[in-house]
Amino acid sequence: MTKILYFAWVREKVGKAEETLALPANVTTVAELVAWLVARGPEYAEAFAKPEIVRAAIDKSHVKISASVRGAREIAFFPPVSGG
Amino acid sequence: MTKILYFAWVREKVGKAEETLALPANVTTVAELVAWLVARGPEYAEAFAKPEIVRAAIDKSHVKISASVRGAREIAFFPPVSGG
Amino acid sequence: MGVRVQTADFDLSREVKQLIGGRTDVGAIVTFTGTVRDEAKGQPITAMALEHYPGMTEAELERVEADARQRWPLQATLIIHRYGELKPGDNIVLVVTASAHRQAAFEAAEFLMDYLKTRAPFWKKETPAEGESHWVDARESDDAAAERWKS
Amino acid sequence: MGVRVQTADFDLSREVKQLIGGRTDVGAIVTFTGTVRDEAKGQPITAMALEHYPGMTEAELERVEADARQRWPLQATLIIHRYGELKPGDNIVLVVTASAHRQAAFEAAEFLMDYLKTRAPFWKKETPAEGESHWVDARESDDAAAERWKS
Repeated sequence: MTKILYFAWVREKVGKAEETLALPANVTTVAELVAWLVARGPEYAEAFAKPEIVRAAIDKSHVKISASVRGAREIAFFPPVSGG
Repeated sequence: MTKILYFAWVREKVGKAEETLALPANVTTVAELVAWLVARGPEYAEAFAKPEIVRAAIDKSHVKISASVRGAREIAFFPPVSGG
Repeated sequence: MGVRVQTADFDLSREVKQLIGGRTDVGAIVTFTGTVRDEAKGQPITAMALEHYPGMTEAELERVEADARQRWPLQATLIIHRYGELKPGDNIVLVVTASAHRQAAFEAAEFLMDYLKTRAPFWKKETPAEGESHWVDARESDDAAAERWKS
Repeated sequence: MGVRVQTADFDLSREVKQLIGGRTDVGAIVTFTGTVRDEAKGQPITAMALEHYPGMTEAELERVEADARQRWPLQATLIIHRYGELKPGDNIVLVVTASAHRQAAFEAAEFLMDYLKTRAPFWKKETPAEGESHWVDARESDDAAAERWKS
């Protein structure tokens, strides 16, 4: 089981802050995880409508969309950061 | 009459913080003023032994050694500044 | 050294004193305070909310701080970032750097700000005087500012 | 806006609050504090005295401040410089800059420090732990720092 977190407008569009999912074996990268989520429902499709502007982190470190999700305990999706 | 001020080690070598002098007519620049002061006594000669490292100000603005002293009310001599 | 993520405000003097009070080897202390402005893109703003990713925020700020301490001879550093509801004029972020010499302190403070703006997982939502609250887009100028340290 | 030359110490928070407290158009506040270090060129220092040229000091600091305000869009600036007898750890100088954006505030604070170091008529005399008090030579690196703004 993998914990998936959503922040800011990604959270608002998905409609939840987090969920725990069993990722299928053919989901090996962040990009594949996004595609799998998009197929789950229109709220995900809307959140990832422009996947190039959604950022990801695995276990609290920034990763690229090509990163492997193997062994990940926590995967987060969020817009480009705007703090400071 | 012109007020002459000395600061830091220039003051210590000259032995006074200020004096008011009547500058002779042939003293027209800061460089000529330095030469004239040096001729006044060994304490001035020591203070201006390395004239290239002494800085000058006329009426509270930095000036070059070639600056005119005509009309100056207050002329100051001091080492390169070291504040901040 | 230190990173704090909190809803509470901070006091500049108190933080600087706690960080380096009593030390006599420090020559230069730079602080940067970021505050909420009352307008954005020409529109009046009445409030701002900052969301963040607890745990990752602290980890990223600590990484940013460690990067700075590798690049410059720093005697002390501090990063405080607030989250939650804020009003115009409120403090958002504090960065403090201390070094024997001023250039290191200045450069490290700029670096910390540039990097935390592009790496720390915070998201701003602005409430304009008229119309609906909206999420603030990341600024391209912030990416450019962080890029300049990569040479 | 403001320039003060004084023997008294200053408090960072109080000065920043007096300068921009209540304003909501400021986004970035940079402070630089210079302090007396306990060593110089490897020798322990027990005290420092700062002499200055009353009247010219204020005039030069005001000129430096006016230069900065012409170069950057600053909402507020403050320079406080102490003189007289100081001990290691004591504050010497405070520069505060406020702007809508952080880069202007950072650059202006660096500029103010670089310029006041080469133009403001202050002279430091250090008292080492052993040996006689001596005047501190101007640093060539300070001249170089000021030169970089002339492009």
